[in-house]
Amino acid sequence: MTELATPQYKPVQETGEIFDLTRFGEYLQFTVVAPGIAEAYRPGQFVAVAVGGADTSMLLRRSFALYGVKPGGDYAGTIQFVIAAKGKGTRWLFDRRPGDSLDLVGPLGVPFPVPRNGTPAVLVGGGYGTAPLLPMAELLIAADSEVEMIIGAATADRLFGQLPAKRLLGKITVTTDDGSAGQRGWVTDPLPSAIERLGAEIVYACGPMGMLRAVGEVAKAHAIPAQVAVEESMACGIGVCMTCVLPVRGSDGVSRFVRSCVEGPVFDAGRIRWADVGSVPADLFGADGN
Amino acid sequence: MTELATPQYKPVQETGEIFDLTRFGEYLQFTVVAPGIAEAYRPGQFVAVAVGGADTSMLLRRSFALYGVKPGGDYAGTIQFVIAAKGKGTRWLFDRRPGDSLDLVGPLGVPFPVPRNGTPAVLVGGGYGTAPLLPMAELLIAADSEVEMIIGAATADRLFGQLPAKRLLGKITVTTDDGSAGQRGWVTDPLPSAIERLGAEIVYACGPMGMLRAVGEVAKAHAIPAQVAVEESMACGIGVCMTCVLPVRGSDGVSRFVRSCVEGPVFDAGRIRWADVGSVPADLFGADGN
Amino acid sequence: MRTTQPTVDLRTSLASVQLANPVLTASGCAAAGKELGQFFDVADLGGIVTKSIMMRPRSGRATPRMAETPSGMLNSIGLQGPGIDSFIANDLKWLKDNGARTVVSIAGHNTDEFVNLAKRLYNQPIDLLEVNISCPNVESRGQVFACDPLAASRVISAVRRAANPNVPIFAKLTPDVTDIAAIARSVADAGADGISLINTLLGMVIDLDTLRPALGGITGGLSGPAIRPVAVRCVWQVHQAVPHLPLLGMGGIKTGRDALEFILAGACAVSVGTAVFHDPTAPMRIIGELRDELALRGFASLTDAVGFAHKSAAEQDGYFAGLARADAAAIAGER
Amino acid sequence: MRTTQPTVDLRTSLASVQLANPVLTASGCAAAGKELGQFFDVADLGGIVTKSIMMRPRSGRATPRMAETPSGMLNSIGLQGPGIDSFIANDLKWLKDNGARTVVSIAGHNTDEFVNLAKRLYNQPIDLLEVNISCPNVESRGQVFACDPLAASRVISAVRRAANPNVPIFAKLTPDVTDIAAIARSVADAGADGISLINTLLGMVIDLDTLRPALGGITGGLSGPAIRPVAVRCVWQVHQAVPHLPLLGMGGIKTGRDALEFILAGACAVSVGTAVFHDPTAPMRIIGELRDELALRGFASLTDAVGFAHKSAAEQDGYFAGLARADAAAIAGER
Ligand SMILES: Cc1cc2nc3c(=O)[nH]c(=O)nc-3n(C[C@H](O)[C@H](O)[C@H](O)COP(=O)(O)OP(=O)(O)OC[C@H]3O[C@@H](n4cnc5c(N)ncnc54)[C@H](O)[C@@H]3O)c2cc1C
Ligand SMILES: Cc1cc2nc3c(=O)[nH]c(=O)nc-3n(C[C@H](O)[C@H](O)[C@H](O)COP(=O)(O)OP(=O)(O)OC[C@H]3O[C@@H](n4cnc5c(N)ncnc54)[C@H](O)[C@@H]3O)c2cc1C
Ligand SMILES: Cc1cc2nc3c(=O)[nH]c(=O)nc-3n(C[C@H](O)[C@H](O)[C@H](O)COP(=O)(O)O)c2cc1C
Ligand SMILES: Cc1cc2nc3c(=O)[nH]c(=O)nc-3n(C[C@H](O)[C@H](O)[C@H](O)COP(=O)(O)O)c2cc1C
Ligand code: FES
Ligand code: FES
Repeated sequence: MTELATPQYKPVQETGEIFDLTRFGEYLQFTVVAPGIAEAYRPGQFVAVAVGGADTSMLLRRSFALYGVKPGGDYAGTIQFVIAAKGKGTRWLFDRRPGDSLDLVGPLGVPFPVPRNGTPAVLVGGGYGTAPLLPMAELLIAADSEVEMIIGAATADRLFGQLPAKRLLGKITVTTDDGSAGQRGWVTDPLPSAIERLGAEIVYACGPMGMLRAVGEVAKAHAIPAQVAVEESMACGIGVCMTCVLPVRGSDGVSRFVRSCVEGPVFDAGRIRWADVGSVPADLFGADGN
Repeated sequence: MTELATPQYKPVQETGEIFDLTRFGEYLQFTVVAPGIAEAYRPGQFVAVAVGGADTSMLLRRSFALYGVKPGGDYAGTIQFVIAAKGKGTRWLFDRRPGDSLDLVGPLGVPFPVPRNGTPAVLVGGGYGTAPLLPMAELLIAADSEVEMIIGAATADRLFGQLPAKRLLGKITVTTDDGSAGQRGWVTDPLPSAIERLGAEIVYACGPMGMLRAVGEVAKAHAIPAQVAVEESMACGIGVCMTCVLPVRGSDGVSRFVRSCVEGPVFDAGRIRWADVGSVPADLFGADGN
Repeated sequence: MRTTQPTVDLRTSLASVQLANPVLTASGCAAAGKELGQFFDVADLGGIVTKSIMMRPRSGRATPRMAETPSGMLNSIGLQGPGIDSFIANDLKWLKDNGARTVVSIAGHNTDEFVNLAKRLYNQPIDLLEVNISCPNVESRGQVFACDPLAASRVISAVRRAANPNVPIFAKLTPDVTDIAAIARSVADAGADGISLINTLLGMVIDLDTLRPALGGITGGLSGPAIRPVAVRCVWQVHQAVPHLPLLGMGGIKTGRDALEFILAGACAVSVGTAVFHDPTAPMRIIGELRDELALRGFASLTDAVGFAHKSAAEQDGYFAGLARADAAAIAGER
Repeated sequence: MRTTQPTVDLRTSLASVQLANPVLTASGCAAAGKELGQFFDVADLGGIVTKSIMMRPRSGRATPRMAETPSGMLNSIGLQGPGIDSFIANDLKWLKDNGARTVVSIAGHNTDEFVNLAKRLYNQPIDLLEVNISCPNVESRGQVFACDPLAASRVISAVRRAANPNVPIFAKLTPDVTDIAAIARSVADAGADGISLINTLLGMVIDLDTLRPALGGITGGLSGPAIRPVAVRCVWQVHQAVPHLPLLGMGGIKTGRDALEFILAGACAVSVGTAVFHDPTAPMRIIGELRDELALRGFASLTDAVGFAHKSAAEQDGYFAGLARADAAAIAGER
């Protein structure tokens, strides 16, 4: 799915033609020609998409985790992402047709950190959160890691990536809240035994905030790090507006509001002050300057 | 083109499918399924079209003179109108495709008054202003009137309706400012001789304000009325907002700001105080109440 | 939050006036109801708010009178109208004949004119008086009553004394002030029975063809969804400042969801203005949409939702828990 | 109006500061330039206006910090920032190293803090000081300096005395006042070398899922094209009130046409804010679009267009006739 080019780090703005649209359950998978983004991409990064067309009342771009890219070659490079219909912007995206153009900025954010070769890893995806984990799984496998994957969702309809994950890994664990696919329950139920079975040294996760927090706790209980890709409301996606901040403990022990668009979206779960998201804890750097 | 049903007078709001789109020079002709509007229509009336789709930043409908209708029968009734690309809303309309839906309100405004049978009449259209005159010509012919038609525009590209007008009347007079089609000059150049040749008792006109004013003067010089369809900026089109007013002298001799959407768009040119459009003349009813 | 609630009681009141539902038109955006009567039965609305009327006939401003702006529009009508006598003889009669709840908006150049209007309407069949002390379109911008707590309260107390005591009066405020809560308190003290807000924001567009202001009146009033966040903020602040006064909220309402924002912020009812230009049936549509949105969230009645966003999360939970208990008791009682 | 004009002189000035072109970023919408430097060379802009900086590090408000609104957005960042020392060491250094014209925006809780900021910046390589006396996001809403002519002039005169005399200071005003011309006059009298306007409008959104205000800060600042008509009106009014003062105009500028509206209304230069979130290269694009729009209308230079909409039709015609005569003379001279 992805062959990594030398990362270029700089995001670009480009207009890309929609090459393909495919429905998976409740999701719509976009494949868009965007060679600049495809070339620079690394797993964990995201793309910001303008919605609504000319004369729209929707001013802000919508962010989507990159599911993978096909860098240029005989064909122009393409990128993929997967969306759920939520509000006005994603509904507009659901109405697009192949051949339509999209205005894109990417790749954005810091990618998943890559461990030394051979590090065993468990990947945990919730809903469309599985999408960015699949290219990461490929990358890990290419780097001789043993990889297990757990994917979950509320219902079978909201699972994403079951087939490509199986094709990649042979076998995966699936959970749904209602038992409509895989085992009934949460992704954190089978996580401890997966970590133990594999002797995993790292966990990667993407999904709803509550899930990421729980995954982080399981990882902590096993004394291994969890790298999680978060989803915060973002006005700019490029680091200039300060809307997307999370309270994160730095390596100096000091907690700060950090921008999840440029210092994330991937964070060490152990550093996020989950209980304080949505408030200003008194010991936060600069809290007394307010 | 149009068979007049008993007028229903009430405007309706309906969502119509675009049945056909045809380019003529700089214009785009819409044929839209809208049986409610088609049934009530009479020549001179217009339709107000929502533009931009859901989540657009364009709040106001755009008004277009009805070019004609095909009332229901074996097929659902359709309406036609012709647009020029001007600003954001009409550009959006130029991007529509057959099968797309339009949100319409109509028919709006008062139609052209119909003279007693057999009244000879000259019709004068400027640019897309010819469109509403063609169904009026048909109606007059059906009522045994002798009809001449003069159509003009700045350039040949901006003429509308030459062919259907010729088919209807056999022979028409065409003028363009630059002589790129028909005779060089304005529609008012051949108008006096047409009136005289025909012994016309009435003139109908639609086009830019300057042209309507000039047509009114020629008619006045021949001591006959000119019924003209004006184009004022309209926020609502249904008579509730008071944005579309013109200073018009009433039959009581008193001049008032009247709404061109519901008391027009068709006016007796002799009653419009052309020189005072865009100002508040001191003798206007209520001017001293400001 | 409860997920099913088959019926929601939409009744509300503006001071002593009971309304069947909380959706009215906005002054200047529905004339006197007749034209909208082509699209629906005006008696089905919460009420019709008429275009602000003055003592004498008034031509209003020169054209152009409007400009479209992003998610909004500017208007500079300048209160064109037929004068109070013609209004009573024609418009008011039509509204009564057609069974509409009628809110009459009045505007004046000075306190006396407001008072005279209130007197002329003393014995007329009207339900509520909206006192437009805030129209930013009138030439004497410096004189806008609602920009000055003193001038505002002077008009309101004079109108309250002159008007029929059985008819509540609502002061209509402009958002173009430094402190809308202060203005609200002053009109409350002066005897306003409620407050309508917001009127348009003062705005301007330059015509890039003529290189001059696009409107005949140079500046105009900005309305439509663009101003909704300002309007919701004003309703929120005024509800906090005078929690006992009923508020008629407006500014950019296009859907039932928009209307619900105003209700939750503290409005007892809403006016739908500019949206009517886009969709003549908008007020009727919004009644149904609002009912559905309330039902979806488990509200038993519209009045329960008024000001709900001011409650703490615990108070909010308490409300829904109480409803659930009542339901359980009712079911137990039926058994 | 002339139809062809190959080149337009885009140079402009903000008081004593010469700018290569009139397009700057807006405070809080470009951080300190570095991130936008990924998309274009910041030295090519008229200038970078930095996020308002305060003396001490500041965490800002709780999330959620933004809500999208029709043609606009609300933000409640609460002036998160690193404090002046870190700003000078890192951000200012980067801007200098990268050759950007630098406008530093300062904000304070009280006059002293503003003064101390001006002193800390006395010897720093900055081109202009923008004094943000108008941020409506700071908790003490009642205290917003720019809402009170006296408080506003006190800060401005103190900053003017404390700041390097070679650095012009611009007062940044809020539109949330009853009379912006009065505030403008008072800061002009207090020694402001120019005025930046407008800051955001105070607004609010209710979250229909939580039934509570959508923003952590409850209210927030409304920006984007939705507010453009209000911003153009403010620039127009302030240009009339203090015609000798240079204005930096902003509020909803997305295109060169939008920028031209502000120039014609009286701004010498413009800031592009929220549009950057949609299109990171917007400021660069707008420079080119503005040049084309000016050329299309026959302007010889940007400065000729400043305040042009205030001229009568006859004065406007006189300008273009003069240019035509000059051209004819030049052609005659060449022969
Ligand atoms: C880094 C990142 C990666 C993401 N990856 C994906 C993905 O792969 N697939 C997918 O379906 N969604 C993803 N999301 C969430 C997606 O951005 C939102 O669902 C989407 O913005 C909602 O837009 P809307 O117009 O449908 O909703 P609206 O409610 O109309 O949005 C209004 C505003 O709120 C913002 N917003 C609303 N919900 C969210 C949310 N959950 N997260 C962030 N911003 C939000 C929107 O961007 C917009 O600015 C991601 C978000 C982030 C920040
Ligand atoms: C009764 C009537 C009949 C009309 N018939 C036709 C027709 O048959 N064919 C046709 O091409 N055009 C017709 N017009 C003009 C047409 O409505 C405008 O060209 C159109 O509204 C411009 O919209 P826009 O979005 O392209 O321009 P924009 O500049 O984006 O429009 C901005 C606003 O100004 C209004 N506006 C701009 N120009 C005009 C104008 N010339 N007249 C009225 N409002 C305007 C728009 O409706 C809109 O509200 C008619 C107008 C009226 C009032
Ligand atoms: C064309 C027009 C005319 C208006 N006339 C009046 C008026 O006469 N009296 C008044 O109090 N408000 C008037 N308003 C303001 C509206 O009643 C309402 O307060 C404002 O437009 C905000 O609501 P909206 O965004 O739903 O239109 C007018 C608004 C518009 C658009
Ligand atoms: C996210 C955000 C943060 C802002 N922060 C500041 C700030 O720190 N200081 C300031 O003076 N203005 C600030 N503003 C206001 C802008 O500088 C500008 O005045 C306003 O947004 C209007 O312009 P716009 O519509 O182009 O964004 C901020 C605006 C936004 C959207
Ligand atoms: S979204 Fe703007 S800083 Fe992160
Ligand atoms: S357009 Fe509203 S009254 Fe005519």
